[in-house]
Amino acid sequence: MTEYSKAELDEFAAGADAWFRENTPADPGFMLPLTFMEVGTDQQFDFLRNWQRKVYEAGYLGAAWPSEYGGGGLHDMFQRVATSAMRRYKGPILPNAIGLNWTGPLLLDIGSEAHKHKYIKGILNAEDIWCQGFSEPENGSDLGNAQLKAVRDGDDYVLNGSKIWTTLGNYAKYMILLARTDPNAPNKYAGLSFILTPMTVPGVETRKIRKLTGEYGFTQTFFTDARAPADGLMGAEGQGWKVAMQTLEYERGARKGQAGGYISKEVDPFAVLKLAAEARRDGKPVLEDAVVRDQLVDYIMEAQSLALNGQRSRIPGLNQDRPMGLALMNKLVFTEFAREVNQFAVAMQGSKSAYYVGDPSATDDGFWTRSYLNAFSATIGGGTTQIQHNIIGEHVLGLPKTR
Amino acid sequence: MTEYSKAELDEFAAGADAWFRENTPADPGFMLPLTFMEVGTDQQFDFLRNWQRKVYEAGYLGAAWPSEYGGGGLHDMFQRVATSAMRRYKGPILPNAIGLNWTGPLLLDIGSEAHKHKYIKGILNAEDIWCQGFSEPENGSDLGNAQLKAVRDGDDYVLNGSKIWTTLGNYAKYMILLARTDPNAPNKYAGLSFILTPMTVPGVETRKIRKLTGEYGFTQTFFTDARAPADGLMGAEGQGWKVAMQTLEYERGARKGQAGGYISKEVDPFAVLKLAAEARRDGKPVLEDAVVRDQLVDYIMEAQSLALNGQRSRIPGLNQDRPMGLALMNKLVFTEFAREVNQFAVAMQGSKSAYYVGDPSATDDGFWTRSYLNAFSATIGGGTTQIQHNIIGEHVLGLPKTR
Amino acid sequence: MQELGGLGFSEAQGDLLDVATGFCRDRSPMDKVRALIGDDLGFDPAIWREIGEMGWLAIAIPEAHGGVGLGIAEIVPVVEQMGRRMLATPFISTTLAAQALIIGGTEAQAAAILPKLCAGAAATLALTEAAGDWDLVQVKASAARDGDTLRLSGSKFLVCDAAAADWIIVSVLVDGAPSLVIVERADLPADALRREIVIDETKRSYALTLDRISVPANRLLDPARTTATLAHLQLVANLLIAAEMTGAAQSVIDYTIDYLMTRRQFGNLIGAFQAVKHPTVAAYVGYEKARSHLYGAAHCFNEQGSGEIATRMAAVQAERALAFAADRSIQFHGGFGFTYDCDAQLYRRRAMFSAALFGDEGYQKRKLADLLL
Amino acid sequence: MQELGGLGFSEAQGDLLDVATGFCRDRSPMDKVRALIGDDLGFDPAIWREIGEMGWLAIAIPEAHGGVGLGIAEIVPVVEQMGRRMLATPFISTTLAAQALIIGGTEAQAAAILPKLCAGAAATLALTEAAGDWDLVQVKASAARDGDTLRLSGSKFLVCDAAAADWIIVSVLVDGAPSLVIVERADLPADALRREIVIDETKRSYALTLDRISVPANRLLDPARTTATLAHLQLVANLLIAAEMTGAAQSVIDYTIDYLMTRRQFGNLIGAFQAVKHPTVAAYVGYEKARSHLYGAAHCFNEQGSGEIATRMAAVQAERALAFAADRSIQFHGGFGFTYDCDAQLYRRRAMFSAALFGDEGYQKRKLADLLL
Repeated sequence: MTEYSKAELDEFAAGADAWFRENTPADPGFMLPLTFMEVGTDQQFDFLRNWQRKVYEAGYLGAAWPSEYGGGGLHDMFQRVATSAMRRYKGPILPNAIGLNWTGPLLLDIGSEAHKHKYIKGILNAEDIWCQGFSEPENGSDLGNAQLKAVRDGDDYVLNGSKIWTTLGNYAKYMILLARTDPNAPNKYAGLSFILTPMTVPGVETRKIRKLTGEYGFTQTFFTDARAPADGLMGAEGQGWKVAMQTLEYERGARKGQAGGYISKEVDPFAVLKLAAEARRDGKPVLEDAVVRDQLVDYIMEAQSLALNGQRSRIPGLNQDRPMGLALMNKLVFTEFAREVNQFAVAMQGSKSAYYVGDPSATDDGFWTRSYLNAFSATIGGGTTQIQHNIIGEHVLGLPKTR
Repeated sequence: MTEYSKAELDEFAAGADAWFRENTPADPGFMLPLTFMEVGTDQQFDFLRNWQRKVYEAGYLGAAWPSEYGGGGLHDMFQRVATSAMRRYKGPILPNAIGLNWTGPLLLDIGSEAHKHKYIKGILNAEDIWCQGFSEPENGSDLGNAQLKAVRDGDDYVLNGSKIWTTLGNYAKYMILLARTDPNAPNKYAGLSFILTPMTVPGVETRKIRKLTGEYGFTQTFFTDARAPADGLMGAEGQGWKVAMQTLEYERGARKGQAGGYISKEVDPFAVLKLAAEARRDGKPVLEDAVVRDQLVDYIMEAQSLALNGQRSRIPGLNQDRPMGLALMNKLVFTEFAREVNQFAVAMQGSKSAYYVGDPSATDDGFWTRSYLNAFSATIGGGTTQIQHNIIGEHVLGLPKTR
Repeated sequence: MQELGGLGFSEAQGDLLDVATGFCRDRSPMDKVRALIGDDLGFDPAIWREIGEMGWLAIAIPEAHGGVGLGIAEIVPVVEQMGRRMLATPFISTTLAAQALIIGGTEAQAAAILPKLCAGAAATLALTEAAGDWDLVQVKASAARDGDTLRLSGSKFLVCDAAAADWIIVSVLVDGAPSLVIVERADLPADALRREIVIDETKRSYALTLDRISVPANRLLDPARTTATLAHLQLVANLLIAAEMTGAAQSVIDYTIDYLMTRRQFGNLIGAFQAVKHPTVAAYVGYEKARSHLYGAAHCFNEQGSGEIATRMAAVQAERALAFAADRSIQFHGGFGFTYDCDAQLYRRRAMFSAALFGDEGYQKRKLADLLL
Repeated sequence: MQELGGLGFSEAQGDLLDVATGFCRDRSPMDKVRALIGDDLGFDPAIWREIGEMGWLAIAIPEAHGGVGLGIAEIVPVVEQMGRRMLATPFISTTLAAQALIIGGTEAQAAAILPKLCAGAAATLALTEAAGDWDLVQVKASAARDGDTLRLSGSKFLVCDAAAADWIIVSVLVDGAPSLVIVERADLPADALRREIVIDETKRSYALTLDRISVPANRLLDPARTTATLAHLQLVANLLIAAEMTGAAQSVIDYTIDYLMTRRQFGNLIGAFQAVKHPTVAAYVGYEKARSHLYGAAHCFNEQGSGEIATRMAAVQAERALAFAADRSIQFHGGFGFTYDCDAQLYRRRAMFSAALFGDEGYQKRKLADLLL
């Protein structure tokens, strides 16, 4: 990373603060997604895509990525202060999550020159939306068992099979695909390859999947003799599992190099206070109920745990015994917290918790109930909470693998 | 079971009520065990043994066991009302637990005439204390892997090895022993036999084990060329696992036929009320704290769940879908409840929870803290809480075995 | 120390449980439940007619008014099985309206309406207001006397099955005091009812605008018994909703187990993994506790003190059991659990809706604390 | 919305953490911890001397009084490592007594005693009374003025390390107002101290009878600052006890993992079973949260408002983490866990004792509710 002076950083920080103060959009009048997994309508998508482009063009996204590919070429600290400013003014999320947080870092770490020139800028300006093709209908948690076939034919791979739970699948231009190139490999992992795959070629079809919220979200993607250029191969043939695992490390924050900004909102338990103050039981505000207050303290503490864990994870002197611990537990703690606090928020609404999105009597137009239901996308996707426990138990505590 | 008239039963019930009202002993001035696993001193043991004999001689123990072996020969309802009366007056526990609740029923179901004549009466009058020899130092949860050797020699089995966590081991006259008679059996289960073993013969030594409470409780039992008569074999050689599993079903209440009375006190959350009323925070009784009240409601509800589960388990019409469910979950629910409510009771004591048994400042002479620590004997012994979940999941819900 | 009730099971309960178990299973397979989600009325009138013909609506109505003269206890197994199969009907609403008339109605009102309810007519209650308070005496809607006429004003919410009901019993302030008044379907202006969008899509509830509704003064239930009636209704409602949730808890657990026995990951049925198996056991244990509390509450429902305690405990445990079992069912179904097609969401939504109507776990526990401590 | 503090880590904290980590590990292996259980004094005077020589007692004492002039934040890593290895010393007691003198003492008292504490003398506080209330201004013990003499009466409890202390700072009512007074070892009648039987056998605490103790009036700390001093002491005590519990939580988790990696059942290391693995992960996550709160609280300890909030959160999370980790450690050690020889019980007992001294989780959370909501 390039060197910098405190003065430069301070000036940059001041600029970022001013920019986000002025440019963070007001409430657009329709519900904005809390996470990139909740983008359900074109209206939401277009709004967020424009927002990401604006942030990038202002120089506050990818600030620490190499300038020759479209980044800002600055020290990582610059991006960090920009992200803080974005958070300070509660800006909307950035939609191109898979591009910014895992495809981008992966390409910069192990991609070819050609890859970097071709893809990085489109990731940053949201021109090229990326999606991830790991899970299959029969293999959700068991990624290593992926069966989608990729057969080499000239300069292409011919793809047949299906991927599921594809976030932004209906908007994506590219997919990072885990495919089986060798059905006869000595073990299931050795038969896998990792391919950068265009979504806009013949033979690729996406079908929207209806979520438990009643809305449409991610898709199932069907490949029928679809052709992906072989130069999209990451790592060698048969190294797909290794590349996929590296990708998941970016996703879990166990590897750095993300473009910056954020792809999901932090849960704010103080917002639940408002509900508790409004709802009434036996004529009194629920907030006066000592039991409710006690639970609110738990949630505020948990939010603070996440914030402090994040700050401590950047202090090597306080991470000597199990250096990866804080990074690897973040997904588990954050996603379960989101589920619980939204569930609690629903309960705060008294009889109004009977209502759902669209009813004039619904509190915050059903925001909390929908958020609770949506929260499962994160406790299930990206490695279920149960898988996260295995990962921490095995990779951090060194406990034996569960057979 | 013999027939009876309501009048007979009512008269018997009245007699039992009167007897327990008159004969239930007052506080002896030393702490009485809450469960048979907590008998730690000769003073406690002698007191409880006398109590059991008295109850038996009055006709309120083993009332439904066959009269030819020493039982009362009455319908099961008679024992049930006797036990209710014992509970009503909060009588001490009966110490010969393994005899009354599992060895006795086992002998009556599959024992020989000789076995019944030899053992049943001594079980009831507490003359012959029984202990259980299943667990071994290297095989706690994994009973099927028991390694203690039993080699047939003439009319005896010669025993070598060791058993551990033997409750009442230092008072027992007999042990129900799970031993390996065939080291070369096709599988680990087929090599096991179940033997009624005298504890008072040469080559049997017991060593007291110090509990986490600091007191001495159960023992480890060492067998060195000890001889057990071969006529003590239950079932055929190699059927030990089957017999042991049947024994555990009596222990878990999944099979009936117990002598009656009770071997552990019910947890009474209302007793915790007293603590909460006494302890003070910021000058106010803790009982006025809404959070504490909310927790107390949970514990009272849980105690009521246990009581109602017990009553419902005797109503076939309310147990049609999973008939064994209530019986098999009782141990799990009861033992975890005991641990939790005692832990909560400790927390109710404010700064006095720093004290332990023997300190003049200790609340109830440290009863609650000791009870919390002792509670682990039941969440660990007799199949740990984790094993209980497997049992319910596999035997009641039909879920696949965990490998 | 507060005396707690025991558990019993009457022969009538047993018979009704047997019949209801089969009937609800046969009439309400899940594909039918899902089909009715799109139906505006929300239930199948033919099945509702059958229920009337079987006399289930008459169970707890006095013989004097054409009923069977049994108690709430005998209704519990019926509602439990309806909840188990998510069989949608105005049964609970109608039963509550009948109870309002039995406890709080005049002889004339009871004689006029109860026989029709026995015969299969539907009715409901309108007690909830905008503040969303579960304390039923917190009433703002009112009825002004105008000679022999009562002119109603204000609004009611979460009026279940109102579109199917011939009678709606509404709580209003009359001369400043909470009162109950009978509104007939014919009294409703065209736009008085607005269907609400609720989290449980298998349920139907409506907002009711009282303005421009006038009824004769003899529609008032006995003013002297309003408070007692409202207290009674809250307990009956909580007991029946607990029954419905307990039945649903059993189903969602069975539904989850089916999946755990068919879905494979890492070469094993996922039910073999303790991380899935043990919480499923916990859900099952919670359900069995709920069922014990339910039938305990049914048994001692009419006893002073212990009846209310048992009922509130049953409501607490039923909500816990269903909410937890359904929440874990979504999780353990993995990606499929996150889809609308997975039934787990139906049960989770049911738990949220049920808890909202007459008091959730937290509310019941606060009441219990005052009753027990 | 209430502002919450952040987390920082000073160079001095880092250096002290490194040194303390090695020192406590070397000086306090578990066999030594167990050996000291049988020792009446309860700690090794030689190690206490070393600690004095290393200047740890001087860390937070002003340079004017012979100290290093750092803050409470720099003491935290030291106490954390002491707790991790269960290294028994009067370090916390002495630190608290020093804080009492720094915040509430007269210049003369500070000048007389603080340099000796820097040099390795021990002192302690006597604040707890029979009622067991954590509100330190609830004082019943008293001191009556008799000319230039104060005649003390009443009793104090849970006076930690009193037998080793040269000074005991006692809270008493003087003229009806809570005050702090310094009692010297020489002031104590022979039988003034009674060793208490406490759940944590590695700790030493005493009941102190104040009757027949008289001290000169100049032993009173500045009366104007009593309330502020007691408030400060409660926070410092909670922070240091949180540090001790957090360190202990780390150890008991490591201790459990060792067992899960060696014990086999059903042909597997028991650590491979999710029923054991996942709760162990939960314990570990709880510990890491506790450590984040601990160093967060250390960082902003002196800030108005956020300092108290962070300290109480650290105390809550540390108790939770240690109590849960130790409780599960007993359970997962199976039969061995139920024996006195298994170290799990030492940690569980530590959690109970630590929570009892200056306020348990429930107490802290009630304070937090008022601070946050």
